[in-house]
Amino acid sequence: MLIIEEIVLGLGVVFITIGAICDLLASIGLNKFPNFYVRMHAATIGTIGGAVIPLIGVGLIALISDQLGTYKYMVFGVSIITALLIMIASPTGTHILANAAHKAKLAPVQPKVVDKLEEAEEK
Amino acid sequence: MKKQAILFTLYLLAYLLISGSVSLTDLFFGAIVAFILSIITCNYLVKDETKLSLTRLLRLIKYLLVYIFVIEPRAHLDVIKRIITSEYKPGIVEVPYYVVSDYSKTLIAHSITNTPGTVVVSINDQEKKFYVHWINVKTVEPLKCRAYISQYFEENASKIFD
Amino acid sequence: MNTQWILDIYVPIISIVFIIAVTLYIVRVLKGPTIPDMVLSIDCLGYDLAVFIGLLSLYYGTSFLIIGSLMIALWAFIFDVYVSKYFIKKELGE
Amino acid sequence: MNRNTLSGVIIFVSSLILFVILSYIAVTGGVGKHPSEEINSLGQFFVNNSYNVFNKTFWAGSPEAVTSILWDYRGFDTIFETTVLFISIGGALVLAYKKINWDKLITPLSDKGLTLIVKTSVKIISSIVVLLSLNLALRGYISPGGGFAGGSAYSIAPLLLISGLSIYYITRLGYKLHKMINIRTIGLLGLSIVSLIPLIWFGYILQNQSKPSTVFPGYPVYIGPLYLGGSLIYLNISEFLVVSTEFIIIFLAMFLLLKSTKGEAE
Amino acid sequence: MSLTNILLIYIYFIIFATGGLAIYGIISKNNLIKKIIALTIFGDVVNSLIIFIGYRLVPKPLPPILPSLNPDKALYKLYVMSSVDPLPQALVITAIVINVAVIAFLVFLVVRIYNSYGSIEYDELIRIDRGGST
Amino acid sequence: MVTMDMYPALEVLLLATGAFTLPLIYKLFGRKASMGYALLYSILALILSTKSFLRIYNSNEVITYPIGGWSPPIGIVYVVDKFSGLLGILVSTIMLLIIIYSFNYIRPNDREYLYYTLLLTVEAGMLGCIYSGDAFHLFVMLEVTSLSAYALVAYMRDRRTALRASFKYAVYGGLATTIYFLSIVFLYGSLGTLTIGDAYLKLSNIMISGDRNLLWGATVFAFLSLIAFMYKAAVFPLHFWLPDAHSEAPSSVSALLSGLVVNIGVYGFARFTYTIFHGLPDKGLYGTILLFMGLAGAFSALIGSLMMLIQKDVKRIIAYSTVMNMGYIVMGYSLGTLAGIIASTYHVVTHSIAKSLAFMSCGSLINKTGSRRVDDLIGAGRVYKKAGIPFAISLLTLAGLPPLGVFISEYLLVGSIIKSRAWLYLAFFIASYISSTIVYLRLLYDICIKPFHGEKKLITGDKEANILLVLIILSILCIITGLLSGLVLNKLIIPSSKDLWYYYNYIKTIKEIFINI
Repeated sequence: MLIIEEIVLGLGVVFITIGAICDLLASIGLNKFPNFYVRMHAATIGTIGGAVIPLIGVGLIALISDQLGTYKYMVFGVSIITALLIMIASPTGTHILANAAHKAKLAPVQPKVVDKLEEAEEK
Repeated sequence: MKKQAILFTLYLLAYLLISGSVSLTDLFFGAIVAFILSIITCNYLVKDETKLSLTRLLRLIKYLLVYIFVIEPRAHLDVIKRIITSEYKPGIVEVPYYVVSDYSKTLIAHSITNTPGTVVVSINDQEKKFYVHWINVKTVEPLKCRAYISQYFEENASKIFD
Repeated sequence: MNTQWILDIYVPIISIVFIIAVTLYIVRVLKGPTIPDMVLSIDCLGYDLAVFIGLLSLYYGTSFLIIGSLMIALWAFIFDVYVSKYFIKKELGE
Repeated sequence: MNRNTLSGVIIFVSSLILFVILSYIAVTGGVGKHPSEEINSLGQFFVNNSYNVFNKTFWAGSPEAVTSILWDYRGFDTIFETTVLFISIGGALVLAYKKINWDKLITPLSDKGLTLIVKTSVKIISSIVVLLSLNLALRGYISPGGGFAGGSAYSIAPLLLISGLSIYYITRLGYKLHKMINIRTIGLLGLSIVSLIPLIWFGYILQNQSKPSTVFPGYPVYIGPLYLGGSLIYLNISEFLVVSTEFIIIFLAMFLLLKSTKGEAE
Repeated sequence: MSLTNILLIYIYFIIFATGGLAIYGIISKNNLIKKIIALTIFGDVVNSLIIFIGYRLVPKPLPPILPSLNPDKALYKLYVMSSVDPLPQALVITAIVINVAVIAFLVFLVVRIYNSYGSIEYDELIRIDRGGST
Repeated sequence: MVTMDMYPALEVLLLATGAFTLPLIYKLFGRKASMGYALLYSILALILSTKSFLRIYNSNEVITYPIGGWSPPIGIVYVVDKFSGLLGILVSTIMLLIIIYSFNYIRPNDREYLYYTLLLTVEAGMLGCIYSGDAFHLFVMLEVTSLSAYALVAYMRDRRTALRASFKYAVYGGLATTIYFLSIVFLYGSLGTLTIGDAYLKLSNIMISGDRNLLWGATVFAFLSLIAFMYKAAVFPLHFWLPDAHSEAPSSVSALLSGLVVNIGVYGFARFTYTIFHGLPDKGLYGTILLFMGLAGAFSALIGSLMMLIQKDVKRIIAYSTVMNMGYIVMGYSLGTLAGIIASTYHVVTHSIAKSLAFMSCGSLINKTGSRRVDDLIGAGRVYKKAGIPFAISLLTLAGLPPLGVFISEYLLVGSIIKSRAWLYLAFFIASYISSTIVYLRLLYDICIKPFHGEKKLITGDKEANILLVLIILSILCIITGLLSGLVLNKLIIPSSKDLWYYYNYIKTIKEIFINI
């Protein structure tokens, strides 16, 4: 067992563990926070910390796995691509959802300190 | 021509990553697919090919590394703390920006949204400002908000894409 | 390197955490109270499932499940965009 | 209790009884001992032979057993499955077809669609989707996927563009109804031609690899170093063309249907 | 009765109960869209049933794809012994496409019906036809 | 291996190819060319099906063609015996006539090419159903047929009742075909095969192994598949879609649906009953299946004929008459005797011809007067003789007037019912026969004998040569099947029925090319 493989495996395991913890915390936050807009921040933890990071971990572990045979590069490649895709897709999704919710007034913004967007729209 | 070549390389790389092999068959089909796609999408994805350069790519990679390993963890820890303590001061603030190209705007917006604690709710292209939902409103002054939220992103984005 | 035995132990344990998270997301989906909340948690659920499929493909040692994770991530994104589009159009009265 | 509720209750109870009976029969072994450690002998045959390099009598030249069933062992089913989709589009066009002046509609582009951030991301993601779909279609005989999966994945790209930008944008990109119909015809003809070519060499309809009783040498599995998997790749590409264009036709026709009958009676 | 058997009974029962509900939905729901949704569910029920039949009860079942283009005997044997049944999957792909085609046509029909009747409740349609007025 | 064995499969594939390319032909060469193209393919289909029938007829053996060279049970096999061959000829002949009829009947507009595309696919689907020797392939072809039929019913999209009828037909049709797929699940689970001939062998093996559980699975397969075929054949209680769909479609499509598409359900029922379920070891169970279908057929005949009495719309009357005749046919097939099969097979043929003639001629009359109500059509047949006389012939045929086709088949049916001492069926038959004859004769009197009161809207011109040709051919066929019934019976019907009844031939041929896996 090469030392570099051990490092990669350890890194992968750590990444996946971080992902699991982030997911757990995000789901707690999603239940705990008062309104949609604040929950979005918890959801961001769930997607970046809870999906991108562990997917990179999966890719790293796949790279040194024997079981996958020659197809291990496929798992690596697709998980990296998926991670990148989520990096682009998830903020877009959150943004457009927030946009729609605010425009169509689907969710209350309360509690809030300030709402500049509403002020701008009222003008 | 340059943009085609760069897109071709990117597509071929992605094709091989998804296939997970570099056998001759995959190289052959990957090259065909990448060639066709690069011809079709070059005008649709790249507006100004003089901006494509290696330094910009290196900057992008550096930025991504810093973003993932420094900024993200900090923001994550901050919001995790808020989840546990239930301590928040949410609000939507204005954040002005000064970049020009679509890609840099998108990069900034994504960077803001991807850091937990800030989400871009809307963008006003005429007045050049984002409306950002911030979990902990420290100030409502637009310029100070920019300093807190998007200063670093914008500096990098203008270097990468503008 | 034979890492399979590590995965055989590690994946079931870590799966428990993921399943708890999924359960809590589902609680939010069912509780609502507004539609954006539901969509947001379904999103998280989708990205979570993508990771879960990745883990499963490591566990079973087959590469053919992983495309599913890409598809699910894509699906969650499309879901977002379409729901938002629907609400925005409704708001514009189009 | 009025008549509707009564009949509803009767239907509910009878369908439930029917399915309790069915599940009882299934549980007691009406569908064989499934699941068990053994699979059906017919299924086992396909597993054994689809890429049996040790004995090529029954092989299909593809390690992907599902694709080899779809396009080789039971290829006729798949061709007519494509026909079903074709008919469905025909029915949709019967209901929706109306000439529309696209050029008139293209002008107001900037106001349509979602915010700028979404537009840019959608452009990038849709090009990734196209790449992925082509990968699925072209590698359908090696890994999961195939023409249908690839084609339906491809259709996500215009779907995203429609939502993120607008339908006018994709028509400006070249997704026009008649063009799509023409490309679809190419794909469909591809299916027919690939299945008819063996007849020239006195083979069977839709024959893929050589058989003892015919002189047809079979579609090449390898050309030089390239692994092609017999006729599967041609069929997959044709099916990809057909399915992707048909989904786009569905979107465009739905748009036409919604637009054409809004307010104006024919 | 082992856990596997209980699970088996549970799965069969759930599948068929959903099927029964779907048939009920197709026949007695009044809303055309709901009918279509019930039809989709019924199709999915049958598909999952046949996929379930093709499952193989071994510790780590494989998808029916040989993981290498140049297999040695050992790998080939492992694959033959632990791959699930590919035929149901092929049948299901065909059936799914057919379902998609039927559903697409039905959706077009419903949009058209809504445009010309102004309603998608089946009773309402019959009432409008009998009344003769729009 | 270009032998005549491949003609059935080639025919189906070519028809599909024709449908695939027809939109392109329309785009490139216009409307006339696309119509000619459709005609070309239907003529080709007629030639191929006739040739393959002649081949079976002369060599007196069942022809099989494994698609892609995969013998059963691995791949799909096309098996054509005389029964399938006869139905194939019937389908391709009437389709050709319908296509010729449509040239003048369907108004030119921008979606006309879709109509011909759908006609070609519906023909491909029906021929595929008839020739296929594989239960799952039958499912696919059933769906090809049905989906084209749904779309054709909705062709007159500006009439909203057509849309509603199409929806009703389609949503329950989708349910029926999915139930058929469910039955295939049970077939695959219990017998482990998809080929029809092989299913018989496996079913017989169950008796040897004595596995009751698998037998139950096979029983579920039998009943579920029969339910699906009952829907397709519009047998009571699953006939509710037919009157709406058949009366709202354009008349040429009504002729297609009533004359041919319902026969697919009957074919499936006959094929499965006499080829697969004969292998059911439990003779009581086999009898139950026959009784189940027979009762359904008897009620279908009665309900259909009673509903005919109260209709005011001429197309609805003819549509309900289809329900009644399907009841007769199913009754005949479920007697379980050779005589019943002969009678029913003959009735399939005569009914198809007469029903297509009825719908097409009444379609022409409706086109002239612009209404489908019997009250508005009074005397129309007397004025427009070119359509009126064929309509009268078709009504007389359907009513069972002695020298005409349906009389012979109904006579045979009564004979076979009496021979097998099924007095209940006889009672149902007589009741429905009487009430339906009243309706036919009243309709004949109203439309073709009473004087015309309305004003002449259109003058029959030379443009309608096609329509006239088709009506004349069909009328002649009606008369031939009656007058030359001895010849037709001896040469065509009895050999085909024997092929269905003595199924060993079919099984033996499958066994010859069978691969042991």
